Amino acid sequence: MKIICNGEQCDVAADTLARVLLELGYAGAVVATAVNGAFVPISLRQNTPLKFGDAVEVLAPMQGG
Amino acid sequence: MKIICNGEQCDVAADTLARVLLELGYAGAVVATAVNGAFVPISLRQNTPLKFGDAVEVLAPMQGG
Amino acid sequence: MKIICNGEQCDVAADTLARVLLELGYAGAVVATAVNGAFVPISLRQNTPLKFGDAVEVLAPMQGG
Amino acid sequence: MKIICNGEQCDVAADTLARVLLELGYAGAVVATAVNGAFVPISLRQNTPLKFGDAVEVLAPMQGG
Amino acid sequence: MKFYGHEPCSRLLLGTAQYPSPAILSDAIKLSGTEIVTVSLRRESGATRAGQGFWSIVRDLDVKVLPNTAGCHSVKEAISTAEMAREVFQTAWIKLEVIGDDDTLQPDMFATVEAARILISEGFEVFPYMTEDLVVAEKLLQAGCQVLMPWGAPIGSGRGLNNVYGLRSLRAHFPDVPLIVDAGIGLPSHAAAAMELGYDAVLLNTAVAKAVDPVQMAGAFAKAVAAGREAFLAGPMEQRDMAAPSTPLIGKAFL
Amino acid sequence: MKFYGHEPCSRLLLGTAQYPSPAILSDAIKLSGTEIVTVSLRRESGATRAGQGFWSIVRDLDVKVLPNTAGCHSVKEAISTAEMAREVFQTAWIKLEVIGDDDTLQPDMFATVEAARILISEGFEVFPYMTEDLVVAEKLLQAGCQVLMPWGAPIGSGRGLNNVYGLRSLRAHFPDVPLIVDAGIGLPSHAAAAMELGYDAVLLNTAVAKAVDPVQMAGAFAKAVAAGREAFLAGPMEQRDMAAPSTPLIGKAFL
Amino acid sequence: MKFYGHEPCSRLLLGTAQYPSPAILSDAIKLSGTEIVTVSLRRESGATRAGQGFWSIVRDLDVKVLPNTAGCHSVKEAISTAEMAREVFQTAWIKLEVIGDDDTLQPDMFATVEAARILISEGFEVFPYMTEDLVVAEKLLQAGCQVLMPWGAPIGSGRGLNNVYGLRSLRAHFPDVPLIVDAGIGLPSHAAAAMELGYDAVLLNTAVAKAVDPVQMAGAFAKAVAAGREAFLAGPMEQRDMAAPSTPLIGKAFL
Amino acid sequence: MKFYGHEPCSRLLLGTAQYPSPAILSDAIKLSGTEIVTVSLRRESGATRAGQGFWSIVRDLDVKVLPNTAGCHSVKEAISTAEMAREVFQTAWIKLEVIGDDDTLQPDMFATVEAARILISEGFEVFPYMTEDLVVAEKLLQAGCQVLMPWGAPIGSGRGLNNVYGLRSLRAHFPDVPLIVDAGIGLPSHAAAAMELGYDAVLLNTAVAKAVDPVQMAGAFAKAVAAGREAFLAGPMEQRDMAAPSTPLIGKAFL
Repeated sequence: MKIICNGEQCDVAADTLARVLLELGYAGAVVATAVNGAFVPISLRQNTPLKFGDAVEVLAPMQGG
Repeated sequence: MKIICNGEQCDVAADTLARVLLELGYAGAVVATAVNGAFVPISLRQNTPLKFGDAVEVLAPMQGG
Repeated sequence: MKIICNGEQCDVAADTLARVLLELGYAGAVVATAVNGAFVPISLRQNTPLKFGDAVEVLAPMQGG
Repeated sequence: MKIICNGEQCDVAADTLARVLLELGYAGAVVATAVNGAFVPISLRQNTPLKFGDAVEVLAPMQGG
Repeated sequence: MKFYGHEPCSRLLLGTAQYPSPAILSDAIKLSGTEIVTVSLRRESGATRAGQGFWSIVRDLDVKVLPNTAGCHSVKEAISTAEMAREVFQTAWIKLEVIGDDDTLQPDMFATVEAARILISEGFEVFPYMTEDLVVAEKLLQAGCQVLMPWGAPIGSGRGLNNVYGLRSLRAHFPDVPLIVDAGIGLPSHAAAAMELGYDAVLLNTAVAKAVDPVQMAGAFAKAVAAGREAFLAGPMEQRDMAAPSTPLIGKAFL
Repeated sequence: MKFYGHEPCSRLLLGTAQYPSPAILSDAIKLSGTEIVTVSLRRESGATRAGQGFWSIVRDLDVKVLPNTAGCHSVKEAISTAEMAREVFQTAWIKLEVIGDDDTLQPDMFATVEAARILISEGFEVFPYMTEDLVVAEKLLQAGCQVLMPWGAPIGSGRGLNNVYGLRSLRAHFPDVPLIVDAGIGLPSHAAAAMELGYDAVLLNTAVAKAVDPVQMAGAFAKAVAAGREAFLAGPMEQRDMAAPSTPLIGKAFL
Repeated sequence: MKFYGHEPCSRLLLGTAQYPSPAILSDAIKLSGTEIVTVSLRRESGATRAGQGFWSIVRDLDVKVLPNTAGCHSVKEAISTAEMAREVFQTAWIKLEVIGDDDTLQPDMFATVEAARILISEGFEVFPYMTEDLVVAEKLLQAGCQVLMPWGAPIGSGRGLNNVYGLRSLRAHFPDVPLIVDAGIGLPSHAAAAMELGYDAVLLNTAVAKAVDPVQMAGAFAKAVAAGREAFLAGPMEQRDMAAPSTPLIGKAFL
Repeated sequence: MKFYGHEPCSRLLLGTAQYPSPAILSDAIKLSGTEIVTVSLRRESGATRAGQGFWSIVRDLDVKVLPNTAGCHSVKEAISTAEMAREVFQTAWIKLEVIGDDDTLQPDMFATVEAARILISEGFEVFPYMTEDLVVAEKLLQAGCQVLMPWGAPIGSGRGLNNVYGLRSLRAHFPDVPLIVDAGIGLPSHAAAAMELGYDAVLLNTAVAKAVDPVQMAGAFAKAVAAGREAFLAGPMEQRDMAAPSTPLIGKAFL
């Protein structure tokens, strides 16, 4: 299924946020997620289905001023 | 009838804004008026009744920065 | 005779400051003169002999701040 | 004998700088001396006679910026 | 430069307050060549009718008046004041001032933007007194303001330009908007500096009215504003860190 | 204010160097109303005789000339140059400049004081270019100088007044001596500020000559100098830390 | 001084961006004695997982982290970013930054106040990046902010304190509110000056990270901030216009 | 950096005058880590012998003393004072101060240069108090001075650095000469700024002695001087006119 992850097209097999994260290599990573601009806490990733064209953001700690 | 004009108590006989202005010595004066905080244009003074306790403001041009 | 005029070598026939000025094209020019670093006023140009190697400065009005 | 010490008149019995210093209470004090505006080093105090009206300066360490 | 279609020759706007006498006020305004003066509305006594006298003096000056909402602390106050001013002074112009702090007389930009929106919808031509905030400027323009009046320093302080960097940024961001430095100017050199930054005009009051000789000071400011404007147009030299001889070195004599 | 008995109307003195063309030089001087211009002496070629043309242009301006000793690094050089200038320009006036450092063109005050003594003994009327040093000022006055010309900033830098405190002190110490801020001025606001400090005049060159439009800039400086002078005479308001409403609070409506 | 109940010993807060290497970042933070550092959230690649490495470095520093909403231009963006930051960094602290202009990175105070209200209602402890606007400050406090962070100058400009007067007014109006000068600091003397004004702390990044030797510069800023704070507490002398001999005149010899 | 062969660790020199008490003087000096203090010579009374007590306090501090010629107005006075100081304090060091004006305590550079020549010929190691004049500096070096001490502002004024441009030029012209900013410093940020300009040390007195808490202020200055020095060595960032995001834009989420 085609979704957008961090601004880039990607084709994923999984259909929940949690599984997509695993599929895309985020296993065990300290990241926060948003779907279509709205924050999705860890607790809801399991039950957050993804559908064609959803925009997923996966963010991690980075340098900041 | 007791009203408040420019912050001071005054006792007037007249009961419309237009007549009160005459009574209080504003005949022919270049002034703008407000009743209870709302602007009353010249055109409406005639038909603006005043009742006990109304707060009338009569303002004229003054120095300004 | 070789002298230095305004920093440049030049060979002149005349042997007084006044004549050298004429020879070098300063006839009628508004200029002030110095020989070997010392001011020579107009009144003395006639009687100021020049010898080999003398340094003559011929200055005129110029832009200044 | 009347001399001036640190700007004030004083009457002293002694007639050398060294003895005058003792007489005026500077025994053992860390001070530098001048007579009539000229520095007199310790080594010369003994042999520095004072005469009527001499101006003696006796200076010690003080706060400074 | 036009203020809502009006194009004055003079780029100096003056307030009418605090002068030693009406005569001095008139002379100062005349000598300054000012074509726009600020005025206010205050309570008139039916007995003394002081305002009537002041008004006839101003009318005789034959200048455009820019009524202000000085002293207003709320949107409602400012709007009622503006409405009354429009009737009395027969002009759609209003210098919108909504004060947010009494020590610095800093404007409340939230209230000012809101009041500007309402007044413009009522047909007013608003001259908003503002800080040098770029975002506020954008909002006032969106609200329909066609002139902006950032402060130089607090009203009556005479400190000049407290935030030159901020004023320069504002000018750079809105090259085509008429910008007037309003308030805080204390000396002609301050006014000239504002104009050299590219501001379109300067509005002041205390620096002239409270001078020992207000009339002469009015003339001084008129010249300074013109000087700053002409310097801006003439294209100033670049500032340098090192010296550069003005008199040519070439041709220097050896003496 | 008199410079050795001469009392000009204009308090702006201009240099004649670095203009794009003789025509622009003339127009700038004329528009500025300047009555005193600085000139120098340089080597003349018998072939081209360039100086003769320049001189006729300056003569046509019908202004007083103040010859300088620009570029001189020694007392001897300065004196010979002054003597030659006096003959050529037919004036006892000399702007005495003895440079001590080439990066800042800072004057050598030791050499300047010595040269001033000698020149004055020879009958010159000396305009010494100096730093803001109070002791140097005292020595120059003792030497017989009747005018002092402290720098604002290095020649040609356009930085304005580098040491306002020093210039203010100098003015305060010598209230009756004609003081001219010479060099470093970059903008009309700088010139106005110098005059507001109580200086008697301003001398500049690069800021006008190197402007994109020198003529217009000359006019701008003329206005700024007059503005600063008038402000000084008019007695400016006191600067305040807090705001003070210009529009009266009393009589404000309750709306 | 407490930031939402937390009382650091060090009054210097540092950003973590732009350092030449992670090692230099760590050394700079350690040497500075900083106890609070700012961080951000950025897109993580499942392949490189760069953020994971950065995060472990920061965790090893054993300091409190203050996540920012840098680069956000809308309330919505800022809020989503804050929510994500809270989960990742396990802290209610958020440095709220809503940019209104890209050249100066000036904050949009309208959006910042609105976002602050929402975030505080969601339980965040907000550190708002703001201008020196007094009315904005009041609104942020009413919204529930317990710390304010006015800018010194635009982010990364290193210009120091552009509006000292404005910063002094802000301090005077809110004597009991923790105030941090955030952004624009370029030199330790700037940081010391901010603390001398009575500010509670200073937050900076570029001035340390972009120094030739960031570690040494971090140490320099730590000392300067402490110096400025101690000077504020020690009660500085009054500035004077005239000189006053430090060495006593009394008792001076006559030589 | 060496002062006539002596290399102190601390770059802060302190005066010993105007402290509330000897105990506070001692504590301030100790806390500051200062290794060089200035002292003077004044008339001693045979009765009270006040100077003896002061001297024992200073000796106990175990620091180097730099005697001054404060208050001297002539070469002769300064030389006699220096000679007396050398005997009393057993040091060849002398802070040469020849005052030329009493309102600003500006040094007389003519007399100072002359006195320096004589004193150096007598074997003194001279620390001349001077203006920022480049030519004077050159003459003092030629006279044999190995340290220069330009003023920041008039003694006791606490104004900081009146002429930053002049001080920067002086530093640039004499990169290898030990330069100490002496006098005028009022706040630690002033001292830090002087060190950031590349000055080797700072000498002050009033700013510490007249603080409400001199001991704490002494510590503040010690930190500020170290901070400024480290910043100079660490190579500060370039100041910019526009903002530059510290937090990376790349990788910013779309929310």
